[in-house]
Amino acid sequence: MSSGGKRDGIILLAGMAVFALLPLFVKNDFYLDGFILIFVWGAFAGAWNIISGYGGMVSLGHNAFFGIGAYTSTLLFLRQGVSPWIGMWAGAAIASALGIVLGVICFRLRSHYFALATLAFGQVASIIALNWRGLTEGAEGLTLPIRPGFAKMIFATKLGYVYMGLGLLVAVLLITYLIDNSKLGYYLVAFRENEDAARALGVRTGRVRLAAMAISSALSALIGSFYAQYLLYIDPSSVIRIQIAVQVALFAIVGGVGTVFGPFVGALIFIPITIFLRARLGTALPGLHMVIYGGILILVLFYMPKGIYGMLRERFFPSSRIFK
Amino acid sequence: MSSTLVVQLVISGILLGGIYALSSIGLTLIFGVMKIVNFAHGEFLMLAMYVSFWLFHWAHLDPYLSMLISVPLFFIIGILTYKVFIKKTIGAPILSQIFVTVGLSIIIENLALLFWSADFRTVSLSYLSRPIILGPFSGLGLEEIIVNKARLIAFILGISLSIAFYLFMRFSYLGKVIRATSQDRTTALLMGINIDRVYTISFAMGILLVGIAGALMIPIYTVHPFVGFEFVLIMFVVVVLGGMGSIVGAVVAGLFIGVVEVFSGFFIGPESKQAVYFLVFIAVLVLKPSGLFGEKGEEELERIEAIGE
Amino acid sequence: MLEVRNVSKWFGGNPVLKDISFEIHKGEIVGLIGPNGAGKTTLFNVISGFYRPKTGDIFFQGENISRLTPEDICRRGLCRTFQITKPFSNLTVFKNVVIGALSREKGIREAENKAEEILELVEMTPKRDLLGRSLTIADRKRLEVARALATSPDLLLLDEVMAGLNPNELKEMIALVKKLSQRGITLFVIEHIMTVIMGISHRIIALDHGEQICVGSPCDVAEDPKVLEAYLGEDYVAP
Amino acid sequence: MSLLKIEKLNVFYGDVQVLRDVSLEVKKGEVATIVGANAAGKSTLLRALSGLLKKASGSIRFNSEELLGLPAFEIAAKGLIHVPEGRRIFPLLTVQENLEIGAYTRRTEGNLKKKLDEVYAIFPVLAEHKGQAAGSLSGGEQQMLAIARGLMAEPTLLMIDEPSLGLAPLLVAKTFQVLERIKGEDVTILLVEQNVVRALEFSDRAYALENGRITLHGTGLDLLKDPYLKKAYLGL
Amino acid sequence: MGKKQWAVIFSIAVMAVFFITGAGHAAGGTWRIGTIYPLTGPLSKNGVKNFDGVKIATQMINDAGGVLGKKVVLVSADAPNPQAAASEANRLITNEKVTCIIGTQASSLSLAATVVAEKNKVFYIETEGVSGLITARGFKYLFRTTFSSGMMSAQMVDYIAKVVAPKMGKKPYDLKIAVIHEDGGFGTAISKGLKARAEGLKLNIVSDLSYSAKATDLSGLVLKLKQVKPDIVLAVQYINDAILFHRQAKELRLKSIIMGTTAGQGNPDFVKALGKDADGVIAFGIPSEFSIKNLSSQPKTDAAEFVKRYKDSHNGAYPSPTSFVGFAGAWILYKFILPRAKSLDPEKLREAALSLDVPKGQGVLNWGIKFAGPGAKNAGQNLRASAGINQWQKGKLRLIWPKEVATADLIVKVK
Repeated sequence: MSSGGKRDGIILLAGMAVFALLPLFVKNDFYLDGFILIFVWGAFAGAWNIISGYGGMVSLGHNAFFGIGAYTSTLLFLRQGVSPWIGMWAGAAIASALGIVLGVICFRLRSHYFALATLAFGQVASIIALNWRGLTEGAEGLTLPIRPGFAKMIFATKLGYVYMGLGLLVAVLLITYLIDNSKLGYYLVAFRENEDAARALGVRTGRVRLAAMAISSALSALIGSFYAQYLLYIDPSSVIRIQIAVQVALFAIVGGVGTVFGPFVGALIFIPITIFLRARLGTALPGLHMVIYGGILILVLFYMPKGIYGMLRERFFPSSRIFK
Repeated sequence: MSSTLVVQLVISGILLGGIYALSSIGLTLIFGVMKIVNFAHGEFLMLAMYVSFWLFHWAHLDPYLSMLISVPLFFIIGILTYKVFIKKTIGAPILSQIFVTVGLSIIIENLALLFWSADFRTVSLSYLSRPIILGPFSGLGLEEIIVNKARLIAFILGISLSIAFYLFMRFSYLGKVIRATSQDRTTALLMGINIDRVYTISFAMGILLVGIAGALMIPIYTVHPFVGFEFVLIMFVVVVLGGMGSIVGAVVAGLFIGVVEVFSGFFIGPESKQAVYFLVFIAVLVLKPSGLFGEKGEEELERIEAIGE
Repeated sequence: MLEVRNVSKWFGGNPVLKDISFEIHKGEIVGLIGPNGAGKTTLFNVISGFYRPKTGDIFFQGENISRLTPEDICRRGLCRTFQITKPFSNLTVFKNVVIGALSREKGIREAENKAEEILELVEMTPKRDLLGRSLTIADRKRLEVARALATSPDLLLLDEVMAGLNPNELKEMIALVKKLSQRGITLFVIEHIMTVIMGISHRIIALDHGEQICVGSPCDVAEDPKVLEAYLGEDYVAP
Repeated sequence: MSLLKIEKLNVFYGDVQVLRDVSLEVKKGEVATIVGANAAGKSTLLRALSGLLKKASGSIRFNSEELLGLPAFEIAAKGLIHVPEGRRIFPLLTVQENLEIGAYTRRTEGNLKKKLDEVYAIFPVLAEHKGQAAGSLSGGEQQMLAIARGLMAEPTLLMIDEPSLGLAPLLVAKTFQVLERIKGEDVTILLVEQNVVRALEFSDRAYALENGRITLHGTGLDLLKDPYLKKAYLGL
Repeated sequence: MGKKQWAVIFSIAVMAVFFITGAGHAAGGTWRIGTIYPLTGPLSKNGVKNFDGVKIATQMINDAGGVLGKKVVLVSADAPNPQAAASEANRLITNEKVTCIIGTQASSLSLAATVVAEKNKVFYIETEGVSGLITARGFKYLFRTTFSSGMMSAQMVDYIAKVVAPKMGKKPYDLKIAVIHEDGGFGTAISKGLKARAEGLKLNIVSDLSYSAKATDLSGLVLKLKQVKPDIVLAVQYINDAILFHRQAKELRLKSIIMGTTAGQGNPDFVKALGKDADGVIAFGIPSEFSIKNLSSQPKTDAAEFVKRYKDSHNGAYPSPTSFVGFAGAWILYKFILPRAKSLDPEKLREAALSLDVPKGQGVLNWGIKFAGPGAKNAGQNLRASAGINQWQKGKLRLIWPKEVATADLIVKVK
């Protein structure tokens, strides 16, 4: 362990304690809602980061996986009475199967082409969700009854959602951390950095990215399921629209792609800004908050290509085993 | 099913395809020369439609004449956009390239919302309101065929513009310089070509082309801040199918997608026509990454360069 | 150990390898020489699976590998380095080597131990935390070798690992190559610097314009008129 | 007086130093050659001279004018033309279009035609294929095209990187014939070549580059006779 | 880390602090009422107009001295998508301490925002979202002032059977009726109601097609319709696609009577785009301008005042139907519910709302007010809101039904 190991461990524990305990003292539902959104989007951005950051394959179709998760668990619950705790795994399974299919078809494509293909994939998913009315009710959407119950993953208070969201976030961070320290992670990065060299060293390129895609899409679906339980109402525009794919990438980029904590930091910084910008400017000058939002994105891309977390890490924790 | 109907479907499809081709040439030029996918291209189209709309609204300027103003205006907008935003992304990692233009599209879209509200605005020209009726051609067993004037004008001007542009790229010295730069920028630099200037001009021309498209489209479509998004995905499809960077390819692919869209709207159902062309799009990307109509694919060129290294 | 049988390879309409056949035996150091553009690197690419031969077959330890992918060939014990070095630029030297080791080792811990060992062997331990992109040419070459070594190869293809080194670095690299040979690794080496290649190889294969013009001991090859002509031009008269 | 005078040139690729304190000069009308093993830094030197590599220190004076720090296209406009290694023709442009692009810095209507005629006279094989896509030419023809394209710019100094690379002996001989023909007059040539004997016999001045440093210099024949060179590069 | 990087971080931090600390509360002595509308994003086209209606109603009530002597202050929020709707509802309730919210215009936003309100027991007025789902959930604090999709579609189909068919000289079940709709929440909900009612009346639906409102071409759809030659096309569309559809339908000579909704065909922009071709097109939904003249006295004055103020603030433009319902929703709150409840306590507001019993024509527009009670299938629905039927005649949108407030008669020209 590097010399700063102890210090880093303490910082991490302190950070975790803040996020675990702070919600207990926040009595304001609006702020708790902010926590939930940060956790959900942080986790989702982390899931996206596995294939797009570590794997270097920029996906603009993750809205499809998110939506599949939301729809699968909700439909299983509404139609078959299956608890979302089980339904979410069904969603994850479907999403990862689709992710693998998408990977098999599209991984041979390079950079822009892959991004465009996934964009089209996300669009097709959203068109299906709109038009397969027998299954999804189309644009009318599906409403979950507000009858709190642990088995239904519907909590009476926000705190339940906060901790469930935190749990998902921690799970994603942990999985990312483990990937970062595993064969898979090494291979993904090797592949991203130089494909020929990786192959010459025996990295089975196809499998590596497929595995990352499967994990990434399954996690996205799990988060989608949880999000549906939180919104209690889903329709294609709320869980599968293309802006979701753009937004999740945006959080990861602002935080720092290809790092364990970057995507979460991106959500942590950007969600409050979004919420407050919208609250302060949304009605007086409609559109201005989105202009600022787009401006921040471009500034970060120009001046901090490694993202905010990526840059801070290089400055303060260059060889930390914890802050990856 | 009558043959009249088939002919009518084909004509509608080709006219629609003309619009798609027209709006996509600028995008394919920008990609071909600097290998950047401009996700904000739809928003520039939206701006162009607004410019023609406001000129019509305030100065009663015919949209077709408003091109005289749009052309220089969008050329300048193109130059400024290149200098401020695009230049920094040349050679940057793929993520920055994509998301700088995504950020730009968010900004433009919402500036339009801020200044012009979400209202839908249209231009109606009385001389376009009656369609052209062809036929009936009793000899061919065809009844009347109906052709929309505004779409026909957009189609004719669009196709002529594409041809003119193609000839420009093929035969003018500047066109040759642009093509040379797109094939090998390092060597172009060694020939004394100022790459930055070529990029500036190419980007500005791409934006200028979409400026013209906006003027031709305002008599057909309503304009609102989100109209760009309705077109940009189709533009991507057209540009990829045409073989990214190929002008001829974009025109052929535009027509192809127009016909596919109208036919699938008729035979499969209007709700799924988008899904149809997205699936065609993915299939082509995977099976023939150089595009259906590309002469030589982008991917192939990259490989040539790699071997040359 | 390695047998190349009647291999040819074309690019577009041009042949770049024509009917190449040779064998490499266990424990040998075999040199591959020829002027620039003779097809040496192409031959390496064909053997290591990056290109498929147009005709002919390649056998490694009795198995036909001419249709296998590079990753599978590597896992069978045949690894190569690149002439234009391809470090994982944003990773440390150590991680670069760990990635190589992972193809044979079970877990990260084992691979890390292996990597430490290899770095010691190639004398790069002090540079373990430098990023791939910040290395000098000599270190990049060394890293190429280290990474390839980490895959525990039986046969190692070295593509110009000595080019661009200064005399001191050259000496170290030669020592390293000899050390590897002593450890039982069979070596197939592309090299431009004649003194070096002549000095270390047991046998030499010479290519020119995709054709195998000569195979033999270093002395035989150096005397061969075809080789002299290929290198020095047709009207060069041997002194 | 020197047409090109380089003093204490240091060049970096990223953090890596490739050239160290390189000093050399080329006089008007000469042929100068740089020899050296692969990766010794020969191509790097040419790339630095033509402004492709920005991380450099020292001095490059061409016609007494400092070039270091100028963008590549301005250097080309001053008449210092680089024919890159591996030919790097524009594969999808026709032969004639390639040549026209070559004249970029000197293009005027009349001039373009005149230069084309001149170049076609030197390279009749290019005139035969002028409407054909350059990518479809054979390797030797492509090399001719690359040199011809360089000549279109009316260079004061023509830098040619490995012109005989990958060419059959007959074509190598032909290439040198062409170089023989264009040298002198107004064109000074700086050659990087692996075909050491040929190149040195042909040069007025030669430098040996080893691991980023100049280790030998003199006339071409001096170098050819130098036992150190033979040992290092010919293994004899 | 360079100076530029620090500058970016610093400016983001400053902005964050500025916005987080900036949330303030207005002084007491006012009625603080939250609003949630989509003011940005693709839904904003109608959201802004709906909100305009609310804003003008607020102005009017304040200029008239407020409610019970206290002025109304709006605390407004922007909800471009369902996620934002839920989040903004949370903000209004917990940060701004609002106990009464007016919103949300689009059904999908309403479904997301009202869940939050209901959980927090906050009184919620829905002014335009028509989806049947909104009131089907048995929420206690949710009240929809406008008609539901079911009510509207039923009226639409009944009108065809009772009025249009005889006028065309046909028996209702001889008519060939086609339904087309955009595939968003609005189109899906209304078209579902239409089909259900038509089936109930044994009408002949010959075609049922949906498409994306973002479509750039509808010629395939028109030609498909042309093949089945319907007498009537029921088109549930937004303005953008309505214009496209009508232009292409006219060009390709679709000879059916087209009946749309006020969200599409009833929009003032519709006539701007189509000119004379708009004539004869029927738009169901919110009653248009001429209802005012025949309204009973108070609603008439109110509506006339509203129209005047709207025109003054919008360059003389006539309010679009969606602004009318925005106005109506806020007006019901200000004039009927709040004065009875005398407090913004949700329980009191709720009691007041449930106790209202205003006969038709006496409330606002030509509506009455009577909310369905708890336990009803559509709890919280204003049962006395009614859709109107308008028709473009000589460039004006005239009201042709309900009869008692109509300003013109239906004109059927069979082409």
